[in-house]
Amino acid sequence: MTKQKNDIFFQGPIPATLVAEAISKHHNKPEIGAHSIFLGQIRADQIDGKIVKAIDYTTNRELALLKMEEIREAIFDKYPLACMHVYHSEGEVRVGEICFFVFTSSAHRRAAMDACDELVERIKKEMPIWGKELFEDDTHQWKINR
Amino acid sequence: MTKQKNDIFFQGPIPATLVAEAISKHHNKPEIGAHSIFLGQIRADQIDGKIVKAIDYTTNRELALLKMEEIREAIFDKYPLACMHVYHSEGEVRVGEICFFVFTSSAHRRAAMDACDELVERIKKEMPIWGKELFEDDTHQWKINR
Amino acid sequence: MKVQVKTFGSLTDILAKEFYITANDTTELLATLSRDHAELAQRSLLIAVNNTIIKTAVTFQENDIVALMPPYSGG
Amino acid sequence: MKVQVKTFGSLTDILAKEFYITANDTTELLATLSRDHAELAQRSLLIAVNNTIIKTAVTFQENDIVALMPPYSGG
Repeated sequence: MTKQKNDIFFQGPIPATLVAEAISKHHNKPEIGAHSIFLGQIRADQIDGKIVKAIDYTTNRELALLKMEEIREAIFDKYPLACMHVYHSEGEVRVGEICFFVFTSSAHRRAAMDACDELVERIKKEMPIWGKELFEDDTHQWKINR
Repeated sequence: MTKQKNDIFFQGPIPATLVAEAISKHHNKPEIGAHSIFLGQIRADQIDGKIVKAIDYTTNRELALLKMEEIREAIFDKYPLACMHVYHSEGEVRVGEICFFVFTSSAHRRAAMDACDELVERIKKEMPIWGKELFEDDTHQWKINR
Repeated sequence: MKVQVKTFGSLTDILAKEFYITANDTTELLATLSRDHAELAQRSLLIAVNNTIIKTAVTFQENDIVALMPPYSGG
Repeated sequence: MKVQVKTFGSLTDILAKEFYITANDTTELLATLSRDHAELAQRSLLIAVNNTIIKTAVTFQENDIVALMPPYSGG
Protein backbone atom coordinates (compact mmCIF):
# COMPACT_ATOMS: atom_id res chain seq x y z
CA MET A 1 0.00 0.00 0.00
CA THR A 2 3.03 2.31 -0.14
CA LYS A 3 3.70 4.64 -3.02
CA GLN A 4 7.01 6.39 -3.47
CA LYS A 5 7.42 9.69 -5.26
CA ASN A 6 6.90 9.23 -8.98
CA ASP A 7 6.05 5.58 -8.44
CA ILE A 8 2.78 4.87 -10.19
CA PHE A 9 2.50 1.29 -8.97
CA PHE A 10 0.07 0.32 -6.26
CA GLN A 11 0.19 -3.11 -4.61
CA GLY A 12 -3.14 -4.84 -5.22
CA PRO A 13 -6.50 -3.22 -6.04
CA ILE A 14 -6.83 0.57 -6.02
CA PRO A 15 -9.41 1.50 -3.36
CA ALA A 16 -12.23 3.96 -4.19
CA THR A 17 -11.12 5.98 -1.17
CA LEU A 18 -7.83 6.73 -2.95
CA VAL A 19 -9.86 8.38 -5.72
CA ALA A 20 -11.74 10.46 -3.13
CA GLU A 21 -8.45 11.48 -1.48
CA ALA A 22 -6.97 12.47 -4.83
CA ILE A 23 -10.01 14.65 -5.54
CA SER A 24 -9.98 16.25 -2.08
CA LYS A 25 -6.34 17.24 -2.44
CA HIS A 26 -7.32 19.58 -5.27
CA HIS A 27 -9.92 21.62 -3.35
CA ASN A 28 -7.22 24.19 -2.53
CA LYS A 29 -6.29 24.77 -6.18
CA PRO A 30 -8.49 27.72 -7.22
CA GLU A 31 -7.25 27.66 -10.82
CA ILE A 32 -8.81 24.24 -11.49
CA GLY A 33 -12.25 24.06 -13.13
CA ALA A 34 -12.34 20.48 -14.42
CA HIS A 35 -11.16 17.01 -13.46
CA SER A 36 -11.24 14.00 -15.76
CA ILE A 37 -10.88 10.51 -14.32
CA PHE A 38 -10.52 7.12 -15.95
CA LEU A 39 -10.76 3.90 -13.96
CA GLY A 40 -10.02 0.43 -15.26
CA GLN A 41 -11.97 -2.34 -13.50
CA ILE A 42 -11.33 -6.09 -13.81
CA ARG A 43 -14.03 -7.60 -15.99
CA ALA A 44 -15.21 -11.21 -15.69
CA ASP A 45 -14.34 -11.99 -19.30
CA GLN A 46 -15.27 -15.40 -20.62
CA ILE A 47 -12.52 -17.02 -22.75
CA ASP A 48 -13.09 -20.46 -24.29
CA GLY A 49 -15.76 -21.17 -21.68
CA LYS A 50 -13.56 -20.16 -18.73
CA ILE A 51 -14.27 -17.09 -16.61
CA VAL A 52 -11.62 -14.62 -15.48
CA LYS A 53 -11.61 -14.22 -11.70
CA ALA A 54 -8.58 -11.92 -11.34
CA ILE A 55 -5.64 -10.42 -13.18
CA ASP A 56 -2.12 -10.64 -11.78
CA TYR A 57 -0.09 -7.65 -12.98
CA THR A 58 3.69 -7.64 -13.24
CA THR A 59 5.92 -4.90 -14.62
CA ASN A 60 9.39 -4.04 -15.77
CA ARG A 61 9.40 -1.42 -13.06
CA GLU A 62 12.62 0.45 -13.93
CA LEU A 63 11.73 0.78 -17.58
CA ALA A 64 8.11 1.61 -16.72
CA LEU A 65 9.04 4.51 -14.48
CA LEU A 66 11.39 5.92 -17.14
CA LYS A 67 8.64 5.58 -19.75
CA MET A 68 6.10 7.20 -17.41
CA GLU A 69 8.36 10.24 -17.00
CA GLU A 70 8.58 10.53 -20.77
CA ILE A 71 4.80 10.30 -21.16
CA ARG A 72 4.23 12.74 -18.30
CA GLU A 73 6.48 15.36 -19.87
CA ALA A 74 4.90 14.94 -23.30
CA ILE A 75 1.38 15.34 -21.88
CA PHE A 76 2.30 18.42 -19.85
CA ASP A 77 3.92 19.92 -22.96
CA LYS A 78 0.84 19.24 -25.08
CA TYR A 79 -2.02 20.22 -22.73
CA PRO A 80 -2.44 23.13 -20.27
CA LEU A 81 -2.84 20.87 -17.23
CA ALA A 82 -2.78 21.85 -13.58
CA CYS A 83 -2.19 18.26 -12.38
CA MET A 84 -1.81 14.69 -13.56
CA HIS A 85 -1.86 11.50 -11.47
CA VAL A 86 -1.53 7.90 -12.60
CA TYR A 87 -1.80 4.70 -10.56
CA HIS A 88 -1.59 1.14 -11.85
CA SER A 89 -1.94 -2.01 -9.80
CA GLU A 90 0.84 -4.55 -9.35
CA GLY A 91 -0.05 -8.03 -8.17
CA GLU A 92 -3.47 -9.63 -8.05
CA VAL A 93 -6.65 -7.63 -8.64
CA ARG A 94 -9.98 -9.46 -8.58
CA VAL A 95 -13.08 -9.04 -10.74
CA GLY A 96 -14.91 -5.82 -9.88
CA GLU A 97 -11.83 -4.19 -8.38
CA ILE A 98 -9.97 -1.19 -9.82
CA CYS A 99 -6.53 -1.76 -11.42
CA PHE A 100 -5.90 1.54 -13.24
CA PHE A 101 -6.57 5.17 -12.28
CA VAL A 102 -5.78 8.20 -14.42
CA PHE A 103 -6.62 11.68 -13.11
CA THR A 104 -6.09 14.99 -14.92
CA SER A 105 -7.06 18.53 -13.89
CA SER A 106 -7.17 21.80 -15.79
CA ALA A 107 -8.84 25.22 -15.86
CA HIS A 108 -11.21 24.25 -18.70
CA ARG A 109 -12.67 20.85 -19.41
CA ARG A 110 -11.26 20.08 -22.87
CA ALA A 111 -7.63 19.89 -21.72
CA ALA A 112 -8.37 17.55 -18.80
CA MET A 113 -10.58 15.28 -20.92
CA ASP A 114 -8.24 15.05 -23.91
CA ALA A 115 -5.15 14.56 -21.74
CA CYS A 116 -6.87 11.81 -19.74
CA ASP A 117 -7.90 10.06 -22.94
CA GLU A 118 -4.38 10.25 -24.40
CA LEU A 119 -2.78 9.10 -21.13
CA VAL A 120 -4.99 6.01 -21.02
CA GLU A 121 -4.12 5.10 -24.61
CA ARG A 122 -0.39 5.72 -24.20
CA ILE A 123 -0.11 3.85 -20.91
CA LYS A 124 -1.91 0.81 -22.30
CA LYS A 125 0.29 0.84 -25.39
CA GLU A 126 3.68 1.93 -24.11
CA MET A 127 4.06 0.87 -20.49
CA PRO A 128 5.86 -2.44 -19.85
CA ILE A 129 3.09 -4.01 -17.79
CA TRP A 130 1.66 -7.50 -18.25
CA GLY A 131 -1.62 -8.94 -17.11
CA LYS A 132 -2.00 -12.64 -16.36
CA GLU A 133 -5.67 -13.61 -16.48
CA LEU A 134 -6.45 -16.09 -13.72
CA PHE A 135 -9.45 -18.33 -14.35
CA GLU A 136 -11.81 -19.82 -11.84
CA ASP A 137 -10.35 -23.31 -12.48
CA ASP A 138 -6.87 -22.04 -11.48
CA THR A 139 -5.48 -22.08 -15.01
CA HIS A 140 -4.19 -18.86 -16.56
CA GLN A 141 -3.76 -17.03 -19.85
CA TRP A 142 -1.66 -13.95 -20.63
CA LYS A 143 -3.81 -10.94 -21.44
CA ILE A 144 -3.56 -9.42 -24.92
CA ASN A 145 -4.33 -5.71 -25.43
CA ARG A 146 -6.17 -4.99 -28.65
CA MET B 1 -28.09 16.32 1.12
CA THR B 2 -31.03 14.17 -0.01
CA LYS B 3 -31.37 12.84 -3.52
CA GLN B 4 -34.59 11.35 -4.80
CA LYS B 5 -34.78 8.77 -7.53
CA ASN B 6 -33.96 10.33 -10.90
CA ASP B 7 -33.23 13.61 -9.20
CA ILE B 8 -29.82 14.76 -10.31
CA PHE B 9 -29.70 17.79 -8.02
CA PHE B 10 -27.57 17.85 -4.92
CA GLN B 11 -27.91 20.62 -2.33
CA GLY B 12 -24.56 22.42 -2.06
CA PRO B 13 -21.11 21.06 -2.98
CA ILE B 14 -20.72 17.44 -4.08
CA PRO B 15 -18.40 15.70 -1.58
CA ALA B 16 -15.47 13.58 -2.84
CA THR B 17 -16.85 10.75 -0.71
CA LEU B 18 -19.93 10.63 -2.95
CA VAL B 19 -17.62 9.87 -5.88
CA ALA B 20 -15.97 7.07 -3.89
CA GLU B 21 -19.38 5.65 -2.94
CA ALA B 22 -20.53 5.75 -6.56
CA ILE B 23 -17.39 3.84 -7.61
CA SER B 24 -17.73 1.26 -4.82
CA LYS B 25 -21.31 0.47 -5.82
CA HIS B 26 -20.01 -0.90 -9.13
CA HIS B 27 -17.59 -3.47 -7.67
CA ASN B 28 -20.30 -6.14 -7.93
CA LYS B 29 -20.85 -5.55 -11.66
CA PRO B 30 -18.52 -8.07 -13.33
CA GLU B 31 -19.40 -6.90 -16.85
CA ILE B 32 -17.84 -3.45 -16.29
CA GLY B 33 -14.26 -2.85 -17.45
CA ALA B 34 -14.10 0.96 -17.57
CA HIS B 35 -15.42 4.00 -15.73
CA SER B 36 -15.15 7.55 -16.97
CA ILE B 37 -15.71 10.45 -14.60
CA PHE B 38 -15.96 14.17 -15.13
CA LEU B 39 -15.97 16.63 -12.23
CA GLY B 40 -16.63 20.36 -12.46
CA GLN B 41 -14.91 22.42 -9.78
CA ILE B 42 -15.57 26.09 -8.98
CA ARG B 43 -12.69 28.15 -10.32
CA ALA B 44 -11.59 31.47 -8.82
CA ASP B 45 -12.11 33.32 -12.09
CA GLN B 46 -11.09 36.95 -12.21
CA ILE B 47 -13.63 39.17 -14.00
CA ASP B 48 -12.95 42.90 -14.37
CA GLY B 49 -10.58 42.74 -11.42
CA LYS B 50 -13.05 40.93 -9.14
CA ILE B 51 -12.51 37.36 -8.00
CA VAL B 52 -15.23 34.70 -7.94
CA LYS B 53 -15.62 33.17 -4.48
CA ALA B 54 -18.63 30.94 -5.14
CA ILE B 55 -21.36 30.11 -7.64
CA ASP B 56 -25.00 29.94 -6.60
CA TYR B 57 -26.86 27.48 -8.84
CA THR B 58 -30.59 27.61 -9.48
CA THR B 59 -32.63 25.46 -11.83
CA ASN B 60 -35.96 25.04 -13.54
CA ARG B 61 -36.21 21.74 -11.77
CA GLU B 62 -39.27 20.27 -13.49
CA LEU B 63 -38.02 21.05 -16.97
CA ALA B 64 -34.49 19.95 -16.04
CA LEU B 65 -35.60 16.50 -14.90
CA LEU B 66 -37.65 16.01 -18.09
CA LYS B 67 -34.65 17.07 -20.17
CA MET B 68 -32.34 14.79 -18.19
CA GLU B 69 -34.59 11.79 -18.96
CA GLU B 70 -34.42 12.67 -22.65
CA ILE B 71 -30.62 12.95 -22.56
CA ARG B 72 -30.30 9.75 -20.52
CA GLU B 73 -32.35 7.76 -23.04
CA ALA B 74 -30.45 9.19 -26.01
CA ILE B 75 -27.08 8.32 -24.43
CA PHE B 76 -28.14 4.77 -23.53
CA ASP B 77 -29.43 4.32 -27.10
CA LYS B 78 -26.17 5.57 -28.59
CA TYR B 79 -23.54 3.88 -26.38
CA PRO B 80 -23.31 0.36 -24.88
CA LEU B 81 -23.25 1.59 -21.30
CA ALA B 82 -23.67 -0.46 -18.14
CA CYS B 83 -24.42 2.60 -15.96
CA MET B 84 -24.75 6.37 -16.04
CA HIS B 85 -24.95 8.76 -13.08
CA VAL B 86 -25.22 12.54 -13.08
CA TYR B 87 -25.21 14.96 -10.15
CA HIS B 88 -25.36 18.75 -10.31
CA SER B 89 -25.25 21.11 -7.36
CA GLU B 90 -28.08 23.43 -6.44
CA GLY B 91 -27.37 26.40 -4.17
CA GLU B 92 -24.02 27.82 -3.23
CA VAL B 93 -20.75 26.05 -4.08
CA ARG B 94 -17.48 27.73 -3.15
CA VAL B 95 -14.19 27.94 -5.01
CA GLY B 96 -12.39 24.58 -4.97
CA GLU B 97 -15.58 22.61 -4.37
CA ILE B 98 -17.25 20.23 -6.82
CA CYS B 99 -20.52 21.30 -8.52
CA PHE B 100 -20.92 18.73 -11.30
CA PHE B 101 -20.29 14.97 -11.43
CA VAL B 102 -20.81 12.75 -14.47
CA PHE B 103 -20.05 9.03 -14.20
CA THR B 104 -20.34 6.42 -16.98
CA SER B 105 -19.43 2.74 -16.99
CA SER B 106 -19.07 0.19 -19.78
CA ALA B 107 -17.36 -3.06 -20.72
CA HIS B 108 -14.74 -1.34 -22.88
CA ARG B 109 -13.27 2.11 -22.38
CA ARG B 110 -14.32 3.92 -25.55
CA ALA B 111 -18.07 3.81 -24.77
CA ALA B 112 -17.65 5.13 -21.21
CA MET B 113 -15.28 7.91 -22.32
CA ASP B 114 -17.31 9.08 -25.31
CA ALA B 115 -20.60 8.92 -23.40
CA CYS B 116 -19.13 10.91 -20.50
CA ASP B 117 -17.83 13.53 -22.91
CA GLU B 118 -21.17 13.85 -24.69
CA LEU B 119 -23.11 13.98 -21.40
CA VAL B 120 -20.96 16.85 -20.13
CA GLU B 121 -21.47 18.82 -23.35
CA ARG B 122 -25.22 18.17 -23.53
CA ILE B 123 -25.87 18.94 -19.85
CA LYS B 124 -23.98 22.24 -20.08
CA LYS B 125 -25.84 23.19 -23.24
CA GLU B 126 -29.33 21.79 -22.69
CA MET B 127 -30.08 21.71 -18.97
CA PRO B 128 -31.99 24.71 -17.54
CA ILE B 129 -29.48 25.53 -14.83
CA TRP B 130 -28.06 28.97 -14.06
CA GLY B 131 -24.92 29.94 -12.19
CA LYS B 132 -24.69 33.24 -10.34
CA GLU B 133 -21.04 34.13 -9.78
CA LEU B 134 -20.58 35.64 -6.34
CA PHE B 135 -17.56 37.93 -5.96
CA GLU B 136 -15.49 38.55 -2.89
CA ASP B 137 -16.92 42.08 -2.60
CA ASP B 138 -20.45 40.62 -2.38
CA THR B 139 -21.51 41.77 -5.85
CA HIS B 140 -22.57 39.17 -8.43
CA GLN B 141 -22.66 38.45 -12.14
CA TRP B 142 -24.60 35.80 -14.02
CA LYS B 143 -22.35 33.12 -15.48
CA ILE B 144 -22.22 32.74 -19.26
CA ASN B 145 -21.35 29.35 -20.79
CA ARG B 146 -19.16 29.60 -23.88
CA MET C 1 -56.15 34.33 -20.54
CA LYS C 2 -54.58 34.41 -17.11
CA VAL C 3 -51.23 32.59 -17.10
CA GLN C 4 -48.61 31.96 -14.45
CA VAL C 5 -45.13 33.22 -15.30
CA LYS C 6 -41.96 31.84 -13.70
CA THR C 7 -38.62 33.52 -14.26
CA PHE C 8 -35.11 32.11 -13.93
CA GLY C 9 -31.46 33.09 -13.79
CA SER C 10 -30.63 36.73 -14.52
CA LEU C 11 -34.31 37.48 -15.23
CA THR C 12 -34.95 37.28 -11.50
CA ASP C 13 -32.87 40.48 -11.18
CA ILE C 14 -35.50 42.26 -13.32
CA LEU C 15 -38.79 40.42 -12.77
CA ALA C 16 -40.46 38.66 -9.84
CA LYS C 17 -39.73 34.91 -9.66
CA GLU C 18 -43.42 34.06 -10.05
CA PHE C 19 -46.42 36.17 -11.02
CA TYR C 20 -49.77 36.01 -12.82
CA ILE C 21 -50.48 38.06 -15.92
CA THR C 22 -53.17 38.26 -18.60
CA ALA C 23 -52.15 37.73 -22.25
CA ASN C 24 -53.54 35.93 -25.30
CA ASP C 25 -50.26 34.53 -26.52
CA THR C 26 -46.51 34.56 -25.98
CA THR C 27 -46.03 37.53 -28.30
CA GLU C 28 -48.42 39.68 -26.27
CA LEU C 29 -46.86 38.50 -23.02
CA LEU C 30 -43.35 39.52 -24.13
CA ALA C 31 -44.59 42.86 -25.47
CA THR C 32 -46.29 43.66 -22.18
CA LEU C 33 -43.24 42.71 -20.12
CA SER C 34 -40.82 44.58 -22.40
CA ARG C 35 -42.94 47.74 -22.20
CA ASP C 36 -42.63 47.75 -18.40
CA HIS C 37 -39.02 46.49 -18.30
CA ALA C 38 -36.92 48.00 -21.08
CA GLU C 39 -33.92 45.79 -20.17
CA LEU C 40 -35.88 42.77 -21.40
CA ALA C 41 -35.96 43.92 -25.02
CA GLN C 42 -32.37 43.01 -25.86
CA ARG C 43 -32.41 39.73 -23.94
CA SER C 44 -32.10 36.34 -25.58
CA LEU C 45 -34.87 34.25 -23.99
CA LEU C 46 -36.04 30.67 -24.04
CA ILE C 47 -39.74 30.14 -23.38
CA ALA C 48 -41.39 26.97 -22.12
CA VAL C 49 -45.16 26.59 -21.90
CA ASN C 50 -46.20 23.80 -19.53
CA ASN C 51 -42.64 22.44 -19.59
CA THR C 52 -42.37 22.32 -23.38
CA ILE C 53 -39.87 24.62 -25.03
CA ILE C 54 -41.60 26.60 -27.79
CA LYS C 55 -39.87 27.89 -30.92
CA THR C 56 -42.72 29.98 -32.38
CA ALA C 57 -45.53 32.04 -30.81
CA VAL C 58 -48.11 29.99 -28.90
CA THR C 59 -51.68 30.93 -27.98
CA PHE C 60 -52.34 30.48 -24.27
CA GLN C 61 -54.94 28.36 -22.51
CA GLU C 62 -56.26 29.50 -19.15
CA ASN C 63 -53.77 28.70 -16.34
CA ASP C 64 -50.87 27.84 -18.61
CA ILE C 65 -47.50 27.97 -16.87
CA VAL C 66 -44.93 29.98 -18.78
CA ALA C 67 -41.21 29.74 -17.98
CA LEU C 68 -39.00 32.61 -19.14
CA MET C 69 -35.39 31.54 -19.22
CA PRO C 70 -32.11 33.21 -20.17
CA PRO C 71 -29.35 31.08 -21.80
CA TYR C 72 -28.31 28.18 -19.59
CA SER C 73 -25.08 28.24 -17.62
CA GLY C 74 -24.90 24.99 -15.69
CA GLY C 75 -21.87 22.75 -15.27
CA MET D 1 30.37 -11.10 -23.08
CA LYS D 2 28.48 -12.19 -20.03
CA VAL D 3 25.12 -10.40 -19.82
CA GLN D 4 22.22 -10.57 -17.40
CA VAL D 5 18.86 -11.45 -18.95
CA LYS D 6 15.52 -10.57 -17.34
CA THR D 7 12.27 -11.94 -18.74
CA PHE D 8 8.73 -10.66 -18.36
CA GLY D 9 5.08 -11.57 -18.90
CA SER D 10 4.41 -14.79 -20.77
CA LEU D 11 8.15 -15.35 -21.29
CA THR D 12 8.39 -16.31 -17.63
CA ASP D 13 6.34 -19.43 -18.50
CA ILE D 14 9.22 -20.53 -20.79
CA LEU D 15 12.40 -18.99 -19.38
CA ALA D 16 13.75 -18.21 -15.91
CA LYS D 17 12.93 -14.69 -14.68
CA GLU D 18 16.63 -13.83 -14.40
CA PHE D 19 19.75 -15.60 -15.64
CA TYR D 20 23.26 -14.94 -16.96
CA ILE D 21 24.33 -15.97 -20.42
CA THR D 22 27.29 -15.40 -22.75
CA ALA D 23 26.64 -13.78 -26.13
CA ASN D 24 28.32 -11.16 -28.35
CA ASP D 25 25.16 -9.40 -29.42
CA THR D 26 21.35 -9.52 -29.30
CA THR D 27 21.18 -11.66 -32.45
CA GLU D 28 23.38 -14.36 -30.93
CA LEU D 29 21.47 -14.18 -27.65
CA LEU D 30 18.11 -14.76 -29.39
CA ALA D 31 19.54 -17.55 -31.55
CA THR D 32 20.90 -19.36 -28.48
CA LEU D 33 17.64 -19.04 -26.57
CA SER D 34 15.51 -20.08 -29.56
CA ARG D 35 17.64 -23.20 -30.08
CA ASP D 36 16.94 -24.35 -26.53
CA HIS D 37 13.31 -23.13 -26.43
CA ALA D 38 11.55 -23.68 -29.73
CA GLU D 39 8.43 -21.79 -28.50
CA LEU D 40 10.43 -18.56 -28.54
CA ALA D 41 10.93 -18.57 -32.32
CA GLN D 42 7.43 -17.40 -33.22
CA ARG D 43 7.19 -14.84 -30.41
CA SER D 44 7.01 -11.12 -30.99
CA LEU D 45 9.56 -9.64 -28.56
CA LEU D 46 10.67 -6.23 -27.39
CA ILE D 47 14.26 -5.99 -26.23
CA ALA D 48 15.73 -3.37 -23.91
CA VAL D 49 19.45 -3.13 -23.19
CA ASN D 50 20.19 -1.21 -19.99
CA ASN D 51 16.62 0.16 -20.01
CA THR D 52 16.74 1.43 -23.59
CA ILE D 53 14.47 -0.25 -26.11
CA ILE D 54 16.52 -1.33 -29.13
CA LYS D 55 15.16 -1.59 -32.68
CA THR D 56 18.18 -3.19 -34.37
CA ALA D 57 20.86 -5.66 -33.23
CA VAL D 58 23.17 -4.34 -30.53
CA THR D 59 26.67 -5.55 -29.57
CA PHE D 60 26.94 -6.25 -25.85
CA GLN D 61 29.29 -4.80 -23.28
CA GLU D 62 30.27 -6.93 -20.29
CA ASN D 63 27.49 -6.96 -17.65
CA ASP D 64 24.81 -5.42 -19.85
CA ILE D 65 21.29 -6.01 -18.59
CA VAL D 66 18.96 -7.31 -21.29
CA ALA D 67 15.17 -7.26 -20.84
CA LEU D 68 13.15 -9.63 -23.04
CA MET D 69 9.52 -8.51 -23.15
CA PRO D 70 6.37 -9.77 -24.90
CA PRO D 71 3.77 -7.19 -26.10
CA TYR D 72 2.48 -5.07 -23.22
CA SER D 73 -0.97 -5.68 -21.71
CA GLY D 74 -1.40 -3.17 -18.90
CA GLY D 75 -4.49 -1.12 -18.13
